[in-house]
Amino acid sequence: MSNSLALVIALPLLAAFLLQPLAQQLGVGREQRSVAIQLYAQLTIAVTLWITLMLGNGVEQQPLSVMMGGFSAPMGINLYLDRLSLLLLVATQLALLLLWPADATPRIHALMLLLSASSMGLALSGDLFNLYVFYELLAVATFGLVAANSSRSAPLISFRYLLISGLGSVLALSGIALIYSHTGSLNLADISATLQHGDAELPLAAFILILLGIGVKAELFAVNGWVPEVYAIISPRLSALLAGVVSKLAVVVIVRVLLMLFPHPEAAQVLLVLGILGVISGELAAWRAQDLRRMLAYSSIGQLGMIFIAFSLSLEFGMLMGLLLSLHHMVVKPGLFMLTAGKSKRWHMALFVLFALSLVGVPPLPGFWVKLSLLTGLVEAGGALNQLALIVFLGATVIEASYLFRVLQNTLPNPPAVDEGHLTVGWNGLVGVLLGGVLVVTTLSVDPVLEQLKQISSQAGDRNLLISSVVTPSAEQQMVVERDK
Amino acid sequence: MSRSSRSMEWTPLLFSGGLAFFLFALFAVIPFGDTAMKVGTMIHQQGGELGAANLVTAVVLGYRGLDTLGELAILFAAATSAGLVLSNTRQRTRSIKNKGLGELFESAISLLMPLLLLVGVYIVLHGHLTPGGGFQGGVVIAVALFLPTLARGEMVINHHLIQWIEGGAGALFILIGVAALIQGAAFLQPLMAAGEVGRFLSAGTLPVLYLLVGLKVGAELAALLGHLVEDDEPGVQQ
Amino acid sequence: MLAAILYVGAVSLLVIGLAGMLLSSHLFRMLLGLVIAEAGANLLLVLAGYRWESAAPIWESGAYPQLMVDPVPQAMVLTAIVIGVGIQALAIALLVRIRQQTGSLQRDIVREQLEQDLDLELGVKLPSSMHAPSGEGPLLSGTRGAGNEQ
Amino acid sequence: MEINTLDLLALISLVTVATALLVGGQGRGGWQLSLLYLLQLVVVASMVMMAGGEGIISTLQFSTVGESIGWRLDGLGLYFLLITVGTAAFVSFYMAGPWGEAYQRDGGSLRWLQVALATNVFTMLLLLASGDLLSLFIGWELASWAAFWMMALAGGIALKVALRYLIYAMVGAMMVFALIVILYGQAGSFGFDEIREASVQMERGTTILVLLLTVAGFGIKMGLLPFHLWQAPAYAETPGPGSAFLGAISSRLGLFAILLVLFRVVDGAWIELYLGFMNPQTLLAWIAVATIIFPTFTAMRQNDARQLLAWHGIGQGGYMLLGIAMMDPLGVAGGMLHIFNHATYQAALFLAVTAVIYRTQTSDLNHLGGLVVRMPLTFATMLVGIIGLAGLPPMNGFVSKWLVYRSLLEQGEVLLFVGAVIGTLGTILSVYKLLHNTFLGSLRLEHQAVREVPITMWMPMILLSGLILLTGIFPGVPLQWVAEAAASIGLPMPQFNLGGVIAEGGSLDMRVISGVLLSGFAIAALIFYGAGSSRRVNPLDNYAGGHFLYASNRYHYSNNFYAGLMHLIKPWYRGIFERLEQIILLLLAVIADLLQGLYLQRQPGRVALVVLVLLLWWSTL
Repeated sequence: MSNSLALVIALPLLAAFLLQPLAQQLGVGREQRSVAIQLYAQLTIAVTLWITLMLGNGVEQQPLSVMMGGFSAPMGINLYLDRLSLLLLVATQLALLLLWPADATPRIHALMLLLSASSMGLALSGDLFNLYVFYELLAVATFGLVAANSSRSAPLISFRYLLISGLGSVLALSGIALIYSHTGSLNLADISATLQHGDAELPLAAFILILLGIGVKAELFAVNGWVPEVYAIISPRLSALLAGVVSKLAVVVIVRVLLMLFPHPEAAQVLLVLGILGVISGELAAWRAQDLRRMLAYSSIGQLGMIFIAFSLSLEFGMLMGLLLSLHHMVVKPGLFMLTAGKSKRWHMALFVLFALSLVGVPPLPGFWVKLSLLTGLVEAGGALNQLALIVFLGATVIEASYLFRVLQNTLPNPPAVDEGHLTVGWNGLVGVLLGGVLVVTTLSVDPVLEQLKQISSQAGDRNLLISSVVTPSAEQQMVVERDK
Repeated sequence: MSRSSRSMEWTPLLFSGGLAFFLFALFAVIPFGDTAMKVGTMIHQQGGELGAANLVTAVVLGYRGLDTLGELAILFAAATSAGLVLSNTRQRTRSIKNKGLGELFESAISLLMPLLLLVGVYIVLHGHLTPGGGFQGGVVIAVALFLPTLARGEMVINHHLIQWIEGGAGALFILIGVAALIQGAAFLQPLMAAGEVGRFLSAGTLPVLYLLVGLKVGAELAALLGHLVEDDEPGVQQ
Repeated sequence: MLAAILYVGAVSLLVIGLAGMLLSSHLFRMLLGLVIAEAGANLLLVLAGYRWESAAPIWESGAYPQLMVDPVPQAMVLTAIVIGVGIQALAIALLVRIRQQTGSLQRDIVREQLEQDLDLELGVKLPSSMHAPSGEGPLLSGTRGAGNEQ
Repeated sequence: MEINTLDLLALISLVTVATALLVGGQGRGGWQLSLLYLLQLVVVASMVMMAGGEGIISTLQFSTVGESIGWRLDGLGLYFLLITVGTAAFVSFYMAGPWGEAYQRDGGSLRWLQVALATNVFTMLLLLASGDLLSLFIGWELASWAAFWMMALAGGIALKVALRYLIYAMVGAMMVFALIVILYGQAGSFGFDEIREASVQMERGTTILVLLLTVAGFGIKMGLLPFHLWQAPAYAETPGPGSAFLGAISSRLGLFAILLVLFRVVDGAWIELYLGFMNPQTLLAWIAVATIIFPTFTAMRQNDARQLLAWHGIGQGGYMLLGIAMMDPLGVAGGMLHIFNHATYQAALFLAVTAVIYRTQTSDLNHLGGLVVRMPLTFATMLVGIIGLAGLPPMNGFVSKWLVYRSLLEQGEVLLFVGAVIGTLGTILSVYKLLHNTFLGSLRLEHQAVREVPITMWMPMILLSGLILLTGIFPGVPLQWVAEAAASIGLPMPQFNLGGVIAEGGSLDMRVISGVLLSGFAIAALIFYGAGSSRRVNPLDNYAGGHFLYASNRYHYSNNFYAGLMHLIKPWYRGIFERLEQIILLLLAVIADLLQGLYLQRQPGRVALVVLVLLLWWSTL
């Protein structure tokens, strides 16, 4: 039963492999074929959603660790489903269902399916190298989706993205080599158990390498040069997906790696410094941006910087705050991106203002409660770094308000380069309204949501729980015995 | 490029030097040739659990089968993306303009091609026994398929067929994994008896998987090369 | 000694590739830099699995060798290489397309083209410089027109 | 559940918002709104009658993210609330009639203006009735954004200046945010009493920080120097009567919050703190004087009636703070009373200017004149208003300013006194410019057909004028409310009666002063009319320097008023604050462009490499 978790990754891959041959067999007219393929792809995602929900029932008490190929923990690859990955998985699947591109060629549908599979793999995988593989799959699928854009500059932008990403994977690979040499293992839980004691220098350097590698997708400072260009040309839906969901997956991977492998204060400091740099550079660049798309792109860099800052705080508190900020951003940013499509209408503006207000943190919207908890927590924690983080947060909020509301001056911009047809503009708006609805509902139920998230983050921040639920004690002992022989 | 931007080039050089220094300093700490081989030792101890004479194959297809699946997906994604990029606004001139490499090469290649195919298939099929396997063999197969295109300057690549091969091989790989699932085992768990290590017919489903990998890699690479050749028309500019 | 040579080689490959990537002004050479750097990283990965005086991890004469190198990094490198190949092929496809469009692969030329294209597509008024952006900061200008005379 | 008057008030306020949404757009139909405001006023008045003690605690209490949020209205909030609701009643009545119809004809949306007004009132209620720091901040943010909405409604230039306001307001709000989390860190709670208890042991540094954040954060909204630049343009561009509302009360919220935090939330020990060069009290007083002088003289330079008034609004805020900063009975009474007085005459003046714009389509002081013969009621309102603003008897502005001066002299603060007097001088000069250029002199040809405004517009103006005069003669009534407010934050109050204040050094009885003054006027009028030597002539029937004047060359020089004085001031006034703002923004823009440059690199990997090497270096240290 629990083994079928693998299907969450395998099914989209299967669907992607079979999509093109099947599309060729479909003899019907072009339009009907397109609809049929989209239905096929979305149905696949819906099935994975169903499987996820079915398996997610029991993880509240005990996280689920599923071994691929039936091998025991450090030897094989494991998928790890706790409340955090369940949340991410469901969010990803819902986002995919909502933001699936319409009226696309079979190839784009196939790439989207690959993107889905890799996103789910990133959310689930409990193996360092396996994470790298899914990460690369995500990257390649994204290159294709970016390059497929009809914009004239699409291939070059995709190529530049590929170079940065390639640089990142070289670094990540070296980091993995370091870790493997040091521990002889790739399983996150196993490495975690090994690294708990011992010196910090080598793991810290490996963390820096892996951080900059995976940080490319997470829009981490110094490896996020691709962000403004890419978001400038891709369709609002894809922007929403990449900025809203995929970047958060990468963040969570980083945090997992950070928490589980490198529980050193220095590692958190690296995250903090890069986060602060990201906030400052992203927000100020957004302030000076000349068009809405790139403004939102830069602003997304800034907000991810804030998320990094939040995660870098003390384990329990930082986990919760980072999670809160991430989820908030996950709702608001796609909403904003969706509104960049189509001609601006009065209700577009109203919705834009709603999202912007929440992002700035105006009570009683959820953004306010997030900021309030974060800031009170920072003050309670004390310390120079936390005070710096507090100042950065407050300053960034002012700049955010400045550029977000500047948009009202010019009203919303011209239609984007990709014209998604008459029907789908309505759909984009609908998604915007839906996200706005989520925001309003959350406003009305702040407390229960917060309670849930507290439990999720406390489970996700528990290293011992991870180790005990992945590496069974018996296997560990058995191994020690055998090694002694 | 202006003079001033030239003069800025020392920064990357300087920092590359720094990076080299730090990386070397880091790796110098690691005891070379005596690293902590934890998982490797465990696999060694498990011995012929999977029945593959080549333990690397056991790792690639067994212990780390999901990686291999992901890697097939990456190749697939790359081929799909490349097709997307190159077919995007291409003028529909599928014929290739170059005149071929001449009689000598054509004859040589028509001799070479079956041999190459044979070698490729051999490498793929003996992946569980000897160094080599699906990837390596797949590349050889792709080259074999691609050489005539280069030599004769005409299309022999049937994209329709290749799509079926790449899609079908990948799908079968997953389906074998799912078959294990249906039997109540884990996803991608090797099926069938391991058999006697070292025999051609051993290691359960691993050779089958490797065959599929070989087919898929061969098809993907052939498709990629095909796309590139078809589109290599310098004259086409907007 | 051998360790030093091997590590120096691998690290050098990696860094030479990166430096080449950053220094060259031709897109194809930038890609080549990436390829070289990847080779370096792969080499580092393989070296992580090397054991002194060991054999290949292959069944020979009825048993696996007593001392054998780590098969896991080898499998990982296999995967990494194939991933690299896929990415490189895609990159070349992109380069072909870029060349078709702009007629050049010189970094600075295509970059300028890119900036112009983007500004055009996103409706940024073209002769605008960074010092007089169209989306001017609300604080930076316009307040004088409101009769706030000095 | 029992509903008390505070809940009732909130409910009516919400109903007003909803009603504005429904019927706000219909010109005359909007009178229902005025009724609702009147109803609110009645409730507030009844609360004022029964005020005292702990205040009224709302039955509505939340508990979110582990913190409880509650509302409580005491004397201080009630005083401000009375002014808010009263002004809103006048303003909405003014808007609902022909003015609203004209506004809609010009493409404005009366409905949204009414909704914005009602929302402003509601959010201010939330702020004024805040029962803890959390509800204070929530109310503060909401009120700030509601004000932004009202300012930005007109679009165009109004939106531009509103965005400028927004940035200032956000800077302020973030300082306030920092303030409340710091206080929370001290007490572990947002409750006023808990924080007051904890603040007794606050360290010196923390106390200074809290003071700084309070004065700067809330002071931005109040337009304290040097954060005043946003206010005048923003208020001046707010559509029509909206500017009257904002000008009368919105920026006073800053003062409310400063009072609340410094005297109610934080322990009073900060008064004795020595900052190295002066104590906080003196510093506040000097900031207040600077806030009086600079904006007042800027007001004098304005050629737009609304800008002129709006700049004065900033300057008058200085008097309020100055009085309160003295912290003696007379000063507190004067400063607090000035809030009410200022609201009345500022609203009257803005309404009068709006009336002029309604008829002439302009508020440019260089293109008006002689309207007194066409719009006598508006003229009367403005006359009463400027007398109040200038602080001359018998209008209410005199009382409050007298109290402040009196307090300054008693405390021996001669320099502050001189500063305040300079400010008053500038006020008198500039309000005369306003009156003269609008109503006196010869009527312009294009304004020959102008008529008095309709009754829905002049009635609120005349009522306000009456209020200004009445509270000028009988300041005891508002002083009663001030006393309640001062008592609720523990500030001292002098003895007072209906006619004024009873103080040791000399009492003030406005009944006597007004009596003397009015009898003087009566005697002058008797002489004027009784002598019967006056003759009515056409304003054009005139000559100068031997030349007869025609309609084309006017004997009314309004252009470039006070040119000589301006020439004198000019070397002293170079717009340093404007420059400062520009410099800061330019610096920020340069930094921003540099940082954006990181993302626009031809080879983006460079940044990554540099950061990587630096991090590796740091990690191996």
